[in-house]
Amino acid sequence: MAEEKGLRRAAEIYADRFRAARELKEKGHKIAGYFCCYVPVELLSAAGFVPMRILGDMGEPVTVADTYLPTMMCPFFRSCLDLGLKGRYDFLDAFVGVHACDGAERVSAVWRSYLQYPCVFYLDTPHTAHDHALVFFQKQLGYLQAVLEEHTGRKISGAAVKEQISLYNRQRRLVRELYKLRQVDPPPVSGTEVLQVAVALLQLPVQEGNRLVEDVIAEVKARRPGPAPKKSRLLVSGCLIDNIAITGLIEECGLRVVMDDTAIGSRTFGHDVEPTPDPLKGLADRYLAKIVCPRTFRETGKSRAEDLEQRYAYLKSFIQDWKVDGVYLNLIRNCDIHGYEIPELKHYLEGLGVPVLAVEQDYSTAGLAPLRTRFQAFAETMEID
Amino acid sequence: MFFAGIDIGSTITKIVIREDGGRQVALVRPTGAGHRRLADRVMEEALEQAGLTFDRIAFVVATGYGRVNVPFADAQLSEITCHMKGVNRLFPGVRTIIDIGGQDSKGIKVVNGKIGSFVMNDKCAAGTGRFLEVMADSLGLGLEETGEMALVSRSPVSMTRICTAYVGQEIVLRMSEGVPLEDIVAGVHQALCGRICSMVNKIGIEKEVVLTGGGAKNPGVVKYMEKIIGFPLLRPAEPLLTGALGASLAAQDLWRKAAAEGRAASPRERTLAPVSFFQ
Amino acid sequence: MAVLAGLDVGSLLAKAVILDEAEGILAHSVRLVAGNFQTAARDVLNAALDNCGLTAGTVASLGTTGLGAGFVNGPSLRNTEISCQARGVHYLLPRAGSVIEIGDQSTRVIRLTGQGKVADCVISDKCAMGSGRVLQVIARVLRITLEEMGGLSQEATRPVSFSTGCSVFVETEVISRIAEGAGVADIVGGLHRAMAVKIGGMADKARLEGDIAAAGGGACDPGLVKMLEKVIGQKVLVVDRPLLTGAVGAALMAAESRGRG
Amino acid sequence: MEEKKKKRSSAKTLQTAREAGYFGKKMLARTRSAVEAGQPVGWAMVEWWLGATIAKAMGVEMVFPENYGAFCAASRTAEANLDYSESDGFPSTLCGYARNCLGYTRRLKENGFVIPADATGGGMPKPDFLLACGAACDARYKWFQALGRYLDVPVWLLEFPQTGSREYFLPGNKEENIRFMVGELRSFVSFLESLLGRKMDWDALAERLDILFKTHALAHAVDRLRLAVPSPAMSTDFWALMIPHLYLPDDPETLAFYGRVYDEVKYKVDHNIGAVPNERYRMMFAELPPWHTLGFFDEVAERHGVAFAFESWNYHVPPPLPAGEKEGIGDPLELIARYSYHKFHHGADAGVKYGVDPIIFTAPYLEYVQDYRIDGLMCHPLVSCRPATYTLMHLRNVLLEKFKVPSVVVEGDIVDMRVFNEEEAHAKMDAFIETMDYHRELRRKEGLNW
Ligand SMILES: Nc1ncnc2c1ncn2[C@@H]1O[C@H](COP(=O)(O)OP(=O)(O)O)[C@@H](O)[C@H]1O
Ligand SMILES: Nc1ncnc2c1ncn2[C@@H]1O[C@H](COP(=O)(O)OP(=O)(O)O)[C@@H](O)[C@H]1O
Ligand code: SF4
Ligand code: SF4
Ligand code: SF4
Repeated sequence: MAEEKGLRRAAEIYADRFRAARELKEKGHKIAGYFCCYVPVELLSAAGFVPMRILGDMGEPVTVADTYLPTMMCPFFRSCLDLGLKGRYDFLDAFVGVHACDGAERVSAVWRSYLQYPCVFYLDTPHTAHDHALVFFQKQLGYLQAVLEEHTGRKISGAAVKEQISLYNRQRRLVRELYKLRQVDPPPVSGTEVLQVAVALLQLPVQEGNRLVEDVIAEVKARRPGPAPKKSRLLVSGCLIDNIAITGLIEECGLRVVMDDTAIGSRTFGHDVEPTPDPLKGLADRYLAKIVCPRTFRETGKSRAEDLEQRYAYLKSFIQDWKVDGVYLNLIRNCDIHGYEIPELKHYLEGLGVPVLAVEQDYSTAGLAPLRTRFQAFAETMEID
Repeated sequence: MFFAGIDIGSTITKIVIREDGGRQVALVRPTGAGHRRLADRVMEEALEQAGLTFDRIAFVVATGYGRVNVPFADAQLSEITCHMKGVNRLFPGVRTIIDIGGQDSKGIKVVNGKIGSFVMNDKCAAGTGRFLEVMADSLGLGLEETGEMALVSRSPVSMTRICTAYVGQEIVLRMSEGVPLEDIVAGVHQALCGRICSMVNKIGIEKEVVLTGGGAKNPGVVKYMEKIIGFPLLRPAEPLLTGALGASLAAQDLWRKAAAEGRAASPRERTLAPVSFFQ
Repeated sequence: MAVLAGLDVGSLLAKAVILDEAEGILAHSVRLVAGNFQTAARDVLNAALDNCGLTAGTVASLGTTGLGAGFVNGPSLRNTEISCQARGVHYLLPRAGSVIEIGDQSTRVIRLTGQGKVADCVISDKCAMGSGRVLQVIARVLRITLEEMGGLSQEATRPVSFSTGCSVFVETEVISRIAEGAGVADIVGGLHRAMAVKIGGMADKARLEGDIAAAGGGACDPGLVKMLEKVIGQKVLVVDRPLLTGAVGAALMAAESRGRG
Repeated sequence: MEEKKKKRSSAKTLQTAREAGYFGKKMLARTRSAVEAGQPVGWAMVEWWLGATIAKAMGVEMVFPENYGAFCAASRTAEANLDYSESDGFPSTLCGYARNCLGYTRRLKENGFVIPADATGGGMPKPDFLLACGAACDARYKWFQALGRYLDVPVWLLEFPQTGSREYFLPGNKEENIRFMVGELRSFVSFLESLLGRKMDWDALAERLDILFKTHALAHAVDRLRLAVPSPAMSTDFWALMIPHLYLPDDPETLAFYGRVYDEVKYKVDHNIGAVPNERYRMMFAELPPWHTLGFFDEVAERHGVAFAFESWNYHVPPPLPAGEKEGIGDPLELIARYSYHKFHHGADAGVKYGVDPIIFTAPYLEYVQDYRIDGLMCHPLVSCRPATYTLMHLRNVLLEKFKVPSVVVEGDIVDMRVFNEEEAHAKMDAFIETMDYHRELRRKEGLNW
């Protein structure tokens, strides 16, 4: 088999994000850390930063953050702050907090009360995509731009933002192409591999990232998988998954992750930014209105049925196009945003004739062992006799 | 043709060896620290009882907590599937299965002989058989005694959501306050059943309901379970065995399928090896 | 001679001391509560008195503390465990600036004032994993005594890590690890480390200062204490007779308020 | 466990506080009679006086399920609702008020939308719409969205900006925020107009706003009276008095009532009458109380001479709008927007001064501790309400570091009384008294003047 350079590179970056980031710094890059998929990386990039999504580490017990955050909050953000307080993100040149969910908002505030960086901004993000909200969000992006400009002492031109938009649009299209390759059965690339690529992209300079995905696509296309046993095809939806321990466990239990509806995945790479005369407008629309995450309220419409369609119809096409046999609803404990969705989402998906497994997990690799039985039983439930 | 199911539970190891349409041998042994690596011995013991040698067994399915590393098994299946198959064989009308094991408890919804949906608790010991064991331990009594004791109480104390680690302390406090022992014991049973019921409620509790697992052997559990659910429950003659029985039934199905596809292993290729380690 | 008496009726053990403020501990006694606070309290106090040959009549004041303190018969002055621990440790080890008290049900981390009062305090949350209870559970599974545990953990070469935070399930996990072939020393070492990390987090929260003293039943376990030192990065002194600090504090506090009243 | 925790309602120290329970019942009763009279009814989140007054000006009766949650908790009837929502698949980690409401609504639906006979306080009738809010807490809109499972009625989300302390001072940003809020309010008015098929009654709105501001002015004046030493009122008083100013501030009866509250507190201050005999310590409480065990605070007061002098930023009215912001504003919607925004951001100065975020739930306390001469903070982390809990540890650190004010942490919940361990809480309080003594010394040494 030909050497799979791109996939290997992605796996390496995934395995040690911090080393990869430090290498970038040694090459003279400045790095801007940010939370969640609601921060327009185009702006950070146009200001000359490499955007790096701040993630936690499921493999490391939270010790330091206990003094700053209560135990009953989202363990993902507890882990993020824990790493921050332990100095893992000390190399950041800028920090952009965001109001994605309560967890993101409060941790943004606590983060900057204790950790100082040369450039800091908190991006308030409305919960609705009403017209006024879009205008407001666009203005907030303007403030982000101004704060970045003030820090670098350099104006960011509209043209520069537009250039970044087209580079990132290209990245998003490439990732979608990679996703499409999984529509065939068996898929030539595993959920674990795709996750490694996605995580790597969340901290690479955009052009480097684009080259990486191109390599990966070529490598995956070159694969000639032989006949493989039939396995059920899974859509993963809900809270973010940033660790291959989860995809690995799922795939070990006889399931294939073929599609996702999560923050490090289709929510990040799902939609393009439309070209608009003021690029901030296109950005505001894409980030606030187009990303479908339950943290943004959708108008309820005239009836419950209509409400459910507006909130979940996109999953229907995921299920059809990726020939999904079952859905895994991934819930990180204490996540309100996704927790309130579970009964309705389950009801909706089961209405489409797709079985659903909803599991609450603690964002800890050590705590995954008990999930094995659930995944295995779920696989057996769907087994095609 | 003989088929075997081995259910290595957290607390108890169970084996069923069945002949297609014929006789059946079952064995129940504690899983305890020393026995873990001795699943092969337990199997040997069962074979001896059945008067068989290992090469007579066409297919072995392992299930339960320790299923992952039973080298002599031909396949492994989750307890959920196995319990469902086992119970469904014994009670074809079953709609809901409640299984109370030593380290986890589950609810399974059965739809046309298949798993409709399931729920499981393995996070907190307070919803499992451990809860009762810890209680019995701290009283210096056996599970049989406490189970019977729970039956005579007229006013069980309420202690709904209490952690297993603290149940001992709670009991001492209550006893020092002068609460009759049987009311405390009954309260613990009631608390356990309440927890399990509200979990199983998530998939809906519909008639017929079958109670399995070690918990089903406890009359106190049965009483309070029925009280909370509001109608009588069915119980297999030996509730511990449904998982192993289901595994042996699955063994037969899987063997047939493999045979039909021409890839059934010849029994001679398999040996009875010690269990290596557990996840 | 009038002496002070202190009773700490814990969830597992009842402890009694007879104290002369100038001379220190005259006698003590410890016994299992074994399901009845009343009798345990009575017996342990009588035993302590017997040990120094005194009668109940010589006791000027009786101070009580602990979960079962409410069940002590006769006139006594009850104070809460935290304050008693603080006083007791201050009396027995005056240079301690902070206390880590590892009891059967919970662990308390206390920063002391110069007078042995409570400057700050953090108590472990409801799960039993950070308390002495888990030591006992595991000792039973491993068929070793609590006394043996301390030495064993220092022999650990590859301490195991546990996936569960629940003290009840740690037990079954230990069983699995034995089956996997992990050595007893590595299991004990892993357990001590897990506990020490938990307690270390509490120490951070309470911003411990000065010399740190360990008390309570868990302090009887030198392996745990060593591991704590490693995690906290500072020497941890063990109070002489760590089980008795609560009872000593109770005796002193009762005398204090008698003096005041 | 529960049996021991007998229900003990707290002994409020103000006569008016003892009477305040009337308003909660009035609110519930009014919605029920509105339904009978064929008038529209809405359920609203606490949205800090943004939308409910607007809806009421259009003839809608509003009721607050959050308040209903506290009501059920205080009367210890929430458990059944909690279980009922969990059995429908809602995680048990969600907000206790939400689970209470989801369980209640499921029962309501299963009863053909006839209020079950045993419903606490007579129950909440089926609404015609739901008014959600984006402020401070995700549950405030996710919960109402989730109610769609049982209620086929529209949900409107009133969005609320939450600005960072430094961003607050970016040139023009505050006005952007206000503009956005006004826009949101205008859309809400259109939503109501098309839902109800009637026009907004602007005069009625102006009238209601007038009463609201007057009520709030009195409520704030009462807060300031509480600066007095000894403290004339306690947190338990406040939790009762909160209901009228939070839920019915635009009701003439509330205004009259608050006049009496003011007089009563003023009298006590003038005559040096403390709520706690022999006040020795002044404590502050954050954030939401254990509604089911409020009596705990009386015991603490009694045992140690602790006055809970002030509490929870969340449910207090803000300081009055600076005159410059109020004058010349003709649009009532803008007035509302400015006022609510002010509620959420009046801590911005303190936030920047001390370099502490967030402005909500943290910065305001930096001023309270000084103003109210606070010796110690009682943090009450809740198992089921994250928003009121997220920043408590942070607050604890900040108060200790900046003002040498220590905190005692007592875990509990707003509805789930099984979490609250009263004995342990008392044990902690006993030790905490020594801690407060010690820090008093420290403050003296550092020249902090209380
Ligand atoms: N005769 C009995 N009476 C009461 N409880 C019993 C009895 N036999 C077993 N149990 C309980 O059943 C549990 C074990 O059940 P089992 O279904 O075998 O679990 P696992 O599969 O996890 O080992 C233990 O908690 C044990 O205490
Ligand atoms: N010699 C010992 N070595 C190690 N641990 C001990 C020893 N003696 C007691 N312990 C531990 O200390 C705990 C009892 O401590 P104690 O302070 O008496 O608690 P309590 O006051 O709650 O009864 C037990 O959980 C036990 O595990
Ligand atoms: S999972 Fe939910 S609560 Fe947690 S960080 Fe993501 S959006 Fe926020
Ligand atoms: S609460 Fe108790 S039983 Fe539950 S997980 Fe924790 S230690 Fe285990
Ligand atoms: S603030 Fe807390 S109690 Fe109120 S709705 Fe939000 S989660 Fe519930």
